[in-house]
Amino acid sequence: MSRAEEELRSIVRKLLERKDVELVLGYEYYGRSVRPCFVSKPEEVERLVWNSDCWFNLATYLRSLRSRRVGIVAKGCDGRSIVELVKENQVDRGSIVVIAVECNGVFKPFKYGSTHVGRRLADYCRRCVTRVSPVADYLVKKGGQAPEDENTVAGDNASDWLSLFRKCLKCMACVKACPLCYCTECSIEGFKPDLVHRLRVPQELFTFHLTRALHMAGRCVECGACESACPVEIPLTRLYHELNEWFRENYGYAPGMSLSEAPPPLVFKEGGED
Amino acid sequence: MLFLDEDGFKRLLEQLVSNIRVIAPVETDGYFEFKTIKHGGEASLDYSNTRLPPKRFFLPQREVVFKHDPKTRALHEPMGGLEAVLLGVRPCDASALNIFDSVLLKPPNPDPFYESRRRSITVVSLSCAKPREECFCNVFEAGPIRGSGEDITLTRITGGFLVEARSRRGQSLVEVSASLFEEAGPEHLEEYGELTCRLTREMNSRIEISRERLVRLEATLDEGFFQQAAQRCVECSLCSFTCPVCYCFDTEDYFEKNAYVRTKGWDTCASTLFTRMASGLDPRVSRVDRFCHRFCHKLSRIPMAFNSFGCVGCGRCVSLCPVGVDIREVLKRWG
Amino acid sequence: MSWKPRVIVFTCWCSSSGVDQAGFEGFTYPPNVLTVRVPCSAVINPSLIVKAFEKGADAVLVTACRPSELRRVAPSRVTEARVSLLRRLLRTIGVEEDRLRILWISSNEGSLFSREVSRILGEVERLGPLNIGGSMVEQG
Amino acid sequence: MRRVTIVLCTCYSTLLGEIDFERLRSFFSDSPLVEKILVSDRLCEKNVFENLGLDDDRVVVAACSTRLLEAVFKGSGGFNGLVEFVNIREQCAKACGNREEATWKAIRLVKGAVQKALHAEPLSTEGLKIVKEALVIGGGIAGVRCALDIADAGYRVYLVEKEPSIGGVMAQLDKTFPTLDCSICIEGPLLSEAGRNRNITIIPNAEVVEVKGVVGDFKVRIRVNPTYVDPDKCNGCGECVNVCPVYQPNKYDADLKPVKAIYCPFAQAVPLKYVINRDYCVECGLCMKACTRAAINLEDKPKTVELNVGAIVVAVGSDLFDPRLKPEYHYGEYENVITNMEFERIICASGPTGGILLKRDGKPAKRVAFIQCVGSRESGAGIEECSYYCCAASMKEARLILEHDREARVFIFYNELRAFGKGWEDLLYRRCLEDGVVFIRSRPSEIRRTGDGSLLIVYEDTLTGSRGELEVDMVVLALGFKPSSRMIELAERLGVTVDKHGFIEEAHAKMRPLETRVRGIFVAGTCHGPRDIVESAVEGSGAAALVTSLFGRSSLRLPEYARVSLEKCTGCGRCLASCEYGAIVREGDKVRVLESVCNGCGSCLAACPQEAITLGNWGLEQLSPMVSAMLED
Repeated sequence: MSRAEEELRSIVRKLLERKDVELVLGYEYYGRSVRPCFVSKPEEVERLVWNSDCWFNLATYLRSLRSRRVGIVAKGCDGRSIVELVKENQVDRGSIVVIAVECNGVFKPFKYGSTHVGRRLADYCRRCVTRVSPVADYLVKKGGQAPEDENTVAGDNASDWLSLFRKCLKCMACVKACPLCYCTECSIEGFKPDLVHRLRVPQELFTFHLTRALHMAGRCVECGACESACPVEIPLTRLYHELNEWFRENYGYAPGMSLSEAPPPLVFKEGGED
Repeated sequence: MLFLDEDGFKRLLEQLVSNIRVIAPVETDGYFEFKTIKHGGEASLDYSNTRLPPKRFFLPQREVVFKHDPKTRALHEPMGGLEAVLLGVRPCDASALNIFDSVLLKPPNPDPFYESRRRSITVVSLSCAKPREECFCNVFEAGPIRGSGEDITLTRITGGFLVEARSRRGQSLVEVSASLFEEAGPEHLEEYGELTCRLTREMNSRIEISRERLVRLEATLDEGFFQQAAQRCVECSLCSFTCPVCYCFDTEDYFEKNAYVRTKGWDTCASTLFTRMASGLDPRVSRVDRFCHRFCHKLSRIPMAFNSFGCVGCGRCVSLCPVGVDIREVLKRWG
Repeated sequence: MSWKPRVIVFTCWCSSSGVDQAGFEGFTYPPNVLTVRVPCSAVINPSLIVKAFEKGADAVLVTACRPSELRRVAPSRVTEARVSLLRRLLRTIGVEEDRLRILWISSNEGSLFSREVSRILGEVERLGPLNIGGSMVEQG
Repeated sequence: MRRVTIVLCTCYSTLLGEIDFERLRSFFSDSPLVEKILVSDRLCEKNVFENLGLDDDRVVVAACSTRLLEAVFKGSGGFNGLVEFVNIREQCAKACGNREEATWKAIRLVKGAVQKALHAEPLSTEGLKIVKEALVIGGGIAGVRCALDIADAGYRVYLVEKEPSIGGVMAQLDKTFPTLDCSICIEGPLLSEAGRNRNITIIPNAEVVEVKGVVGDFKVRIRVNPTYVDPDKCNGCGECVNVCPVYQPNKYDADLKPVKAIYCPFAQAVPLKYVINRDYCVECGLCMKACTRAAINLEDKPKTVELNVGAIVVAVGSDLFDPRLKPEYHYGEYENVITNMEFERIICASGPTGGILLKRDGKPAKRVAFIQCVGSRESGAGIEECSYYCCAASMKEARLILEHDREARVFIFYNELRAFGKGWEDLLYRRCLEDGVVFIRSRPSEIRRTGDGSLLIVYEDTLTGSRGELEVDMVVLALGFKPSSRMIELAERLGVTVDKHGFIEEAHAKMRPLETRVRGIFVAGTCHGPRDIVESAVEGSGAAALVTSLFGRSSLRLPEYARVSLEKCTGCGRCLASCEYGAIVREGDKVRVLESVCNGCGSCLAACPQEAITLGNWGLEQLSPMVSAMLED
């Protein structure tokens, strides 16, 4: 158990004992991997872990727990998604307690049938801009060890996006793992066939992925949950990152960095580019 | 039992490739995927398992059921599959085909699309030598050596493969190239016996359950357990899409290019759209309901209706689930 | 018949009059330039443009009111930003961004419309067919 | 099942040579989506379409320019949104090189339109109700003129004024330019006419606190501040004033001549009722004893009035620049540096000095200088724009000085002299030159005080480049307009926008100059920028015309506006940033479209990730199948 974990557990124990929160979203071991867990009793805090396998963004659960007081263990990017959720009126900042954990990056999760040996730092972590959540009620410093990246080559540089899209099963894992995808009737899942039919795979995968990219533009906090959840490992975060870059270049705006920073109005000030 | 040495195997592969479409695991981007190969060398048999099961060769993700042209009043029913050999399927994935057979070919209304594909594809399985960590095929007798849906089972032993024809179609494939095979010798059979023993022991030490008890899952449902576990589930439906057994489908009709088209494609019980009816009513309205359903269906309802479990223990859902939902926890608790 | 690019043109209410004028004044352009009239360019969902590409468009043009013609309030500036964002997305995924253009066409600029369309068609012809639909279903 | 009727128009057979109508017809004749195909040769003529009997059908009309044809259709009323137009003339026949190509294109265009018509939803043809009563906010000349014109057309008007009397700035002026008419003498009759008019209800001492609803049906809440005198009982006899022991500065007289704590703002006030300023009242109760009608009630409380009106005219006027913000002129410190409003009261025969131009020490002012553009045409403390009225006002005031005293010397420090109005050149500028008014092109840098108390203006003449100093007895500062300090608050309540200075913004500066972004809310007078009396009156009448033309309609249909499905809306607010008109607001955890503000551009539709917003038939639901069908082979 690392010092960070010890600190984390003591914070959570205190929160639960004082009944500041009803439950805390954290991570636990199962087998050799890590998964989300919901801790609601002080005696359960021993389950909590914090390491570089904690790639899942727990903020995804916040919206379904809207009516409750919840504590959440948040990496830098998770914190950014909390900021976006608050800005978009989806969660009440007052009802969540953010336990920020300093993050050094997470590993790509091991996928079924992969021939890769050794752990790899997730590509999106190489582009990380905040190792600590921009919103925090508690801060756990030096969270985890710096991941030993056994693959020094930066990410996959696949550029044939069309063939990447073609691999897609349209299983919706990217959408469901995303903390910022919370539409009641997802327009690309097929509730209405206006853009994407429910079953037309692979014909409509182009529209599927581009629409999702457009919907994430200027909102994606690049937590990589979609990419890590994807069973066929489409590097979605890289796509959304490009669109965020567009926002940065045109408006100097990055999502999730501050609660007071409203998303820019979608206009060019004078004349625009060309 | 026959024996096929390394060289014979290569020759067999070349023969097959030149005569018929051969689909075999090919390594791409760090994974193995089933692909049509042009020459024997493309196939790699040194894999734990393919990332995705070979389900799509039997049940494509989307297929046209019929097209109706109102002008000519003609009905087109695309039918028939290309003759092919699917080589290197793991026993668990091959066993899934057995489940498909009992569900989809059940009289009086067998699925003609599945039937024609199943008939045209010869399945050659390859036993596991090193089961993956998340594998639990032993629970459903779907491996690691022999599955239940294949035409031929290959087992790698020293110097080559043990070949067991499991069906008439498998038998005839062997007969076509009979000269390449030889009768397995006692040393081969001994090695095979040892391998079977060792792997069964290894697998059983991980997890061993009572299948009779498991079937009663739905009747003895412990809501508390599922409520806890469902809390974690984000309903991404990745488990259904990567499952070799999940065969649930939906149909969709539309008008395109002056014809009405009915298509059929994979659906998933994790989606809120799965049970929603035209009236808007959804009998499975909560996440826990949908979550429970997946397990009850696989472990209770399919076995009661079709006498085989809806799971083959390949471990894909366990490994790929982004939030660590683990069917083995259900097995251990109820089995 | 040799391949000719298929182009969808989304025209706003005002620029649709400009397109009318082009025809009225006898400026011709290839028939595979198909116009879709919308009340204001801002109603054009970027996903609709994506859909047009998926369905076989080789290029998509959006004609809109020049923002300076309007006052402080100019929905076409929103369109301009959306088009710019989508161009960036297209570039990222390896589709030539010049297949998507926004043109400032006011209601009396018929000649400008046909001139620009001819020019862009030339460029798209050089880029060749896009065939998104085909490349998505192609089997590996 | 939904089917579409296709109506083809050959445009008086002129298109027959350019498009193969037979092929067009046969292409669609077997389609299961098409009910029937009709061909006309003159669809644009009166009643031709109506006689086809396609009232509730889904129809695709392939004919000439949509712009022309749609106008014909919409003009006939009852446009239900199920008719889809295709321009096969300008955008097809005329734009294609040959008949083959034109026919090919026409098929594609019609194919798209068929899909759009199939997916269209009928639009509501229900009209809004119109409450034929108006609210005019502000009882200055613009508001009064407006109220009178609406009332004369036969509609009820509520005229809300924050002061005890209507009249506004004009009531304070001595003379009006360029004719030098007595200001109150020409405004007074108008005020009393407004007071007498049975259709006008004047609500003084009041302000608008809440506005809800849409054009034709606004619900307005008004707070009436207590005056401590019951207006229904007060007959304006003035007995109370005689006994009141306390004095207060009088705003009407530019604080130059005090009045009692119970007072009537000015002699011509409408309504002529007395009011008490509780800031000064000592509650001695003498007035209560003096009042024979027991009208005085020191316990008076604010009241709320609820109004239901169909239209609102904002004519709240504006403020003047605060000269203290230009310390170099020492206003408030040097007592003979005065504002032009103060000057108006001093020179007025009914004013504090009885119309004699006296300095504070009681001696006559013989040398008077005007400084123009104080707080206007400069960035910084004031606003950059010209204040419109002040060149003329200062020249008028110069003439007034010389009319009172032929010996006086008048200097006007100007930047550009703007005498553009009717009669300004002749009656103001030429007369001033003839009368010996000295015009100096300069913005003086400083006013100093000499030992004997007279004022020294330090300036640089920008025509000659020479520096100079000018000694005068009195300096009048011509103040620029500035938006009223409460304008932003009011604008927010009304839902209208203000420009960068804080003046109300028009719907279109040139083409819709008296409308705001909110339909049914109009604007008149200086609240949307500097103006003079003439223009304010013109605008009052103009706004009245807009109100009466609205009231003249039998029913009202808003242009298509965006509608939010509350069921689907997650309240994420992505539409907010996309709306250029600010027509979307948060309401609870959802959003709401302000239907009278929405312009129907549809930007929000494209911003909403899950089609929770619809606008007519312009959603993805219609456009996506349309585009797909057009691109089909």
